[in-house]
Amino acid sequence: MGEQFVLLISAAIFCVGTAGFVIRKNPLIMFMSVELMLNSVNFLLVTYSSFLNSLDGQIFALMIMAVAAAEVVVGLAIILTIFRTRHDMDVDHIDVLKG
Amino acid sequence: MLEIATVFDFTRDAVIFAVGVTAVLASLGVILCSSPIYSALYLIGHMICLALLFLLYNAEFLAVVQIIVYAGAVMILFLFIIALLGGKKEVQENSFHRSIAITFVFILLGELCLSATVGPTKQVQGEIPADLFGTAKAIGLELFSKHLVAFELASGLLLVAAVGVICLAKFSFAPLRRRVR
Amino acid sequence: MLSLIIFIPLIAALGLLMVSRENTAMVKMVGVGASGASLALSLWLLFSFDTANAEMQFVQMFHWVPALHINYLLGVDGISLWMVVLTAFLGLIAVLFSFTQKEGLRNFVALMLALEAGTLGVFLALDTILFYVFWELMLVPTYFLIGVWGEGRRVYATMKFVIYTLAGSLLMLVAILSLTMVHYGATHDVTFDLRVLTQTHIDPATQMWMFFFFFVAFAIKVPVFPLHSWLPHTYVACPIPALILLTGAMSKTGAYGFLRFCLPLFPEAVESFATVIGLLAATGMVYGAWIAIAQKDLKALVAYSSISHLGFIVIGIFAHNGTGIEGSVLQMVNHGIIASALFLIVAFIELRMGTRNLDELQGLSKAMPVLYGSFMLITLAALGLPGLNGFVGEFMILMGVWTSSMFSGLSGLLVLMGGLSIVFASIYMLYMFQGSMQESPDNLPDGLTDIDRCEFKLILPACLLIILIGLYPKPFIDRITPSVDSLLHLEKTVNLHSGEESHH
Amino acid sequence: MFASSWLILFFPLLGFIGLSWYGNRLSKKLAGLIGCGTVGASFFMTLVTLSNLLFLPAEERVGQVQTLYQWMSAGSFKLNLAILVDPLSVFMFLIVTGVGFVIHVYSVGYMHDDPEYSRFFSYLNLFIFSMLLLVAAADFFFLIVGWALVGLASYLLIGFWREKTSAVLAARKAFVMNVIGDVGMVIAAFAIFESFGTLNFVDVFAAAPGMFRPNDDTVLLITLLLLVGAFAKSAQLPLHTWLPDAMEGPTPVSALIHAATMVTAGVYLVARCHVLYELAPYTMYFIAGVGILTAVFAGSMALVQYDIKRVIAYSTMSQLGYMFLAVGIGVYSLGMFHLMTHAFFKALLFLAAGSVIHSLDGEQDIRKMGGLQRVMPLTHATFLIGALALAGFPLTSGYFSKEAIILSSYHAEMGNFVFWAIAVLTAGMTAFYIFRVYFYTFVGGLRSPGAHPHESPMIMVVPLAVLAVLALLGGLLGPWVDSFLSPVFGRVVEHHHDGALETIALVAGIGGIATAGLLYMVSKDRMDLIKEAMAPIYDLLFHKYYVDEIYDFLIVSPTKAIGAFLEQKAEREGIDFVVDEVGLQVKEVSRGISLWQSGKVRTYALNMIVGMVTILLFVVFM
Repeated sequence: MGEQFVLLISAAIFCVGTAGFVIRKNPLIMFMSVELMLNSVNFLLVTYSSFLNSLDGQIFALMIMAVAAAEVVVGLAIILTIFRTRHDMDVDHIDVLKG
Repeated sequence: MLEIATVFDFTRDAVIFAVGVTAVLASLGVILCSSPIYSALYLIGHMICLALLFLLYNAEFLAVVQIIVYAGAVMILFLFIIALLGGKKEVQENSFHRSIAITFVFILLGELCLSATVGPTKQVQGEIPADLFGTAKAIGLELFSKHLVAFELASGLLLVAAVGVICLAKFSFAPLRRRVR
Repeated sequence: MLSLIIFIPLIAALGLLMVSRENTAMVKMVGVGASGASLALSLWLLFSFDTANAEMQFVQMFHWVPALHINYLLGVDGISLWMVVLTAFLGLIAVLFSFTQKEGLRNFVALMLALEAGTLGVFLALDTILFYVFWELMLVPTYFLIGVWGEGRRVYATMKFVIYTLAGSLLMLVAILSLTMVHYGATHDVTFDLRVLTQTHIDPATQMWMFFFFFVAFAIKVPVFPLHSWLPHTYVACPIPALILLTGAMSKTGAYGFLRFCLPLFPEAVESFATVIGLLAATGMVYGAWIAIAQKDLKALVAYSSISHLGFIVIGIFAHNGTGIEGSVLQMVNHGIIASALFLIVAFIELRMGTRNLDELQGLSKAMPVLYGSFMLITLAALGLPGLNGFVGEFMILMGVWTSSMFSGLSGLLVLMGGLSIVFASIYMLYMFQGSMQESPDNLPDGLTDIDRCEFKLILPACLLIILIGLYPKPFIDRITPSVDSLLHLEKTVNLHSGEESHH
Repeated sequence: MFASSWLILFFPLLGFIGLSWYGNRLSKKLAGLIGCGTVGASFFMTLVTLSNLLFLPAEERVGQVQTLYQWMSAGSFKLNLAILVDPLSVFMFLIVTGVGFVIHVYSVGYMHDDPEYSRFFSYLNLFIFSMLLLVAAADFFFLIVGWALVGLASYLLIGFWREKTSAVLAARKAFVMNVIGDVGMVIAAFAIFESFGTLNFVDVFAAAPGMFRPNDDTVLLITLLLLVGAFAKSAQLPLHTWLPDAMEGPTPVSALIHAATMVTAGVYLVARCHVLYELAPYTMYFIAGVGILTAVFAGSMALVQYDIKRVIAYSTMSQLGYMFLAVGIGVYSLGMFHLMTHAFFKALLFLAAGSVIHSLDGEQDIRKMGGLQRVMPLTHATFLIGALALAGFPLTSGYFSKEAIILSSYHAEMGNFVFWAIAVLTAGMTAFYIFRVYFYTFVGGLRSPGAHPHESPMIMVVPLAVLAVLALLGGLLGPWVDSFLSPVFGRVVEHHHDGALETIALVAGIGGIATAGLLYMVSKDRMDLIKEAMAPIYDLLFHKYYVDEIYDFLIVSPTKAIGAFLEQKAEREGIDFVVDEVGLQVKEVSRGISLWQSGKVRTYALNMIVGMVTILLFVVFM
């Protein structure tokens, strides 16, 4: 399949991730949506690395994975901590930064 | 590889198409399920699809990493947390916010698709031998020569993340109170 | 040499932070040593200064940011010479007087030294960026000096002062950068060297807004009439030692900026704005004096009188002729001496009586004859008595205004306003002097003592200078004259043609 | 030849510095000696200079400028510290140092009990120095310097008793009034510099006739501005209110400054600048008019006052009016002559009054005096001589000078009948009020039972005697003054003889004396009747035409009120408020913006998406 298809798939996954992040209230699912977005970008990087015959894309994807892993770990820990203190899983209720 | 993109190969295209569509559907599953546990399972499916796609696009090493890191480590972590916090179903209401969000996401999708049709990108001649492309060796060579600093930084990042998590999880916090003006 | 004058106090300020808080003897020694060394060097500068030479002297240059051609460039001419000497002189007095500070002496002295260094830097810098750096450097110590050691509504005053000054100086930064851009457009040569930039031809429309930006920055610092509202609050809140530097030296940076930047860089703009500025300055003169009449707080009274006197300096500068500008420079020195001496006296009175309110003071002369004498001398100088220094400056300024061609027929009015403010000056200064010193001494507290030897030594140099400048101003003015002449006859030679071509 | 003339100024300055620095450590005797000695030395130097000048032929006696050093040079403005020695300045030197010396000697006795004896003498010396600087100045700048310094000395001496509130207020009033005059002079100096490019008397007066036509705007402006200073210093209308109040100072001060020397500076100034004034005949008329008005105005106020010093002070104003009348109608040397005789007899009157006050322990109200001729015969005699001279009694000095002015006010080129009539009226008033004081004070019985009047010590009486001799015989110097000053004024005053006018003036003077004698000696009960009959006028005069109240109402109170108003409304609620409000509004707006910070993660995300979509719209479609 060509570049068009890859781009479409990637865009679709990215938009699904975005939509998930915005409409869901469960922080875990929001996190998963972020993973979706990251993965869509990873996918694009990998395919284009293949199209362009350059490994830079893959290296980049690898880095993203590393960052994503770190992010997930920290993020989940934060969610855990918040839950421990507030006993509430609705992100809309967590608005301490309100101006 | 260049030939792969140009030579017509029906079987491979069909597989890519099928796996790609499955990945999209799985991702839809992630966000539409009301229970986090199902979402997590759909996400695992999505990850595997992507790993397959990686394989199909000559990225064996990344495919493996995808399975191990994402579908393995990360998702297991998710499942643990879900198990810990309880997979409560959330109540979805059709709010103004929701409709706006969906509208904008669709516009975004449209725009992305439009930008995908902008035209052929300029091709760059790679310098890696074809037979080595995407293998762990190639990645390794690349990673430990050209991107050494980034690699080390990534390792530092992971270390920091590990320390941070320990800090976050170990100490208990007083309940947060609303800021008083 | 010039670097030493600036950096001895600055390094001493940093060094003081390593001295133990309790070691006041050491703190005093370092403070006096640094400001004294600075004064000694500036006096040496004064005597080795070539009077006939109008160029910048003792120029020092290092590359600072070579990529942008920003240089560390110092120099001194007849105008800045006196400002440097004045600042160093007041610096020593202020540091000496700050030893009366009870709390946080070490930090106080360090900040005073930093303030002195910043002010000296402003007067010596010839590179616009360096000038800007020192300009902002003055602000930081002032912020802490007022905010931490101040009195009354000190936080409000500090905020007001800092925001006011910053607003002006940011405008100035914009103008500084665009000035270099204009020069670059004409010569394809990046420079922040003021001596080069003054030669650049700038087309009049550009001059207008650049002048306006510079003007606002300096006018706030002076301050010129409608921009003065930070001054009373700040002066009333400011601890007196810092106030000596603030009023004596720092308020002169604005006027110095007019001379160093506005006049040589934007002659056309100066010409078209001079009438307005003259009116503003004259209004400020009368306004400040008029409000001073209604004051009861000695510090506030001197603060408002400063607004009035600084108006004289500004109007003299914008008279744009030799007499006026030289009078202004001389008056800057005079006001530095007089105002700081007045504040010293206010401090002496407050130390003894615990109040600065005129209604509660009466008949102090009985117990304090020495203070009475010096207070009288300084009062007379402040109200411009001929034969003392204040009159020389004011006479020359008003003479410059009268003969100036800048004020489009309003010279007479401006001089009349100046005359009115002199009359008012005599009223409020006599209110202040007679109200506190004379009349019945019946209600004096027991054990009231005259100023001691140390305090007398602080005030004595000011008294001597007041008389000296009044009797023989020639040596002071002689050093100013060549620089002012060259300032007035500056020619815009750099790329006049390319400047014109750009219109086509 | 006149190189040593500097010493005239130098001695009093030395005395001032020495006394003010070491004053407290000196014994009273030494301080008095220094105070008098310096002025005496100065007087001696004046005599030397005078003899030098008299040795010169008359046509060479013009404008010898002695330069000390270059004072400054700024732009086109160059100035030397220099003195001008010519007949006019030497004439003034003579009066200042001569009368000054006598009064110094008198002060030794008068101030003997004052704790701040040496401070008094240091101020007196400062005054002498400043006055000498004023008359010696060779240019307008140092004229102004001297002008302001005598103002300062006057301020210091009026407020000498600094613990007395009224003295402090009077000093402040005098100073502020004089500053107003100074400002006028300063502006005049600017105008002169603008027209002539120099401030030198010699150069200005040489260039002026060729530069202006009569009554040019500029020359009118210059002369009028100079007049502001002259009127303020010489207490002419409307700047006169400080002079009566200035009597708060010690009496020798009143004699020296507010009668004999400083207040005549205005006359000196007009005489000095006569070249300019002759180019401005309008201003001359103005001067003469203001002079004669002040004369009658002050004379009428003096009619009803009870403070002995105030009566003499108003009399001073009135006599200064005569002098201005004289210089206003162009008979300068007559003005200077009257200045001289006035210095003699007015100083005498003040000192005699001081002697009375001294012996009555500070009592100044003439209603509480009386019958002093018996206990103070010498003071009485000298006062009588002074009063006769002031009243213009024939053959006293005042007779010669005043009569000449009154005559000239009709006969001179610019004179007219109105001037003459008012001058005669004033002469009558003068005679009346001074003899009213005389009769109150010296004749009749003692009206203050508690007091023990006694004759003053010799050190006070001898100066009185010296001045009495001068007041009696000074009139003989008239022709000499005229010819001595003629090189300066360029001409000799022509003498008129008009029997009728002279007689009328004489009769007015003697009639005034007679009326006073009649009212206060012979029929005291009529006085109350007259008082009642003329009650409104009496009130008006007694309250000094309410000028102080009018000034207070029109100028002083509004000034203070506007000051307070500006502080409250313009400063606090105007500029300050606006500035603060800018800050507060910024704060308010930012608080409003901060509400966008909802704290909801999903809203932030949505905002990001909206932003991204918008940016992509640009990227894709543009």
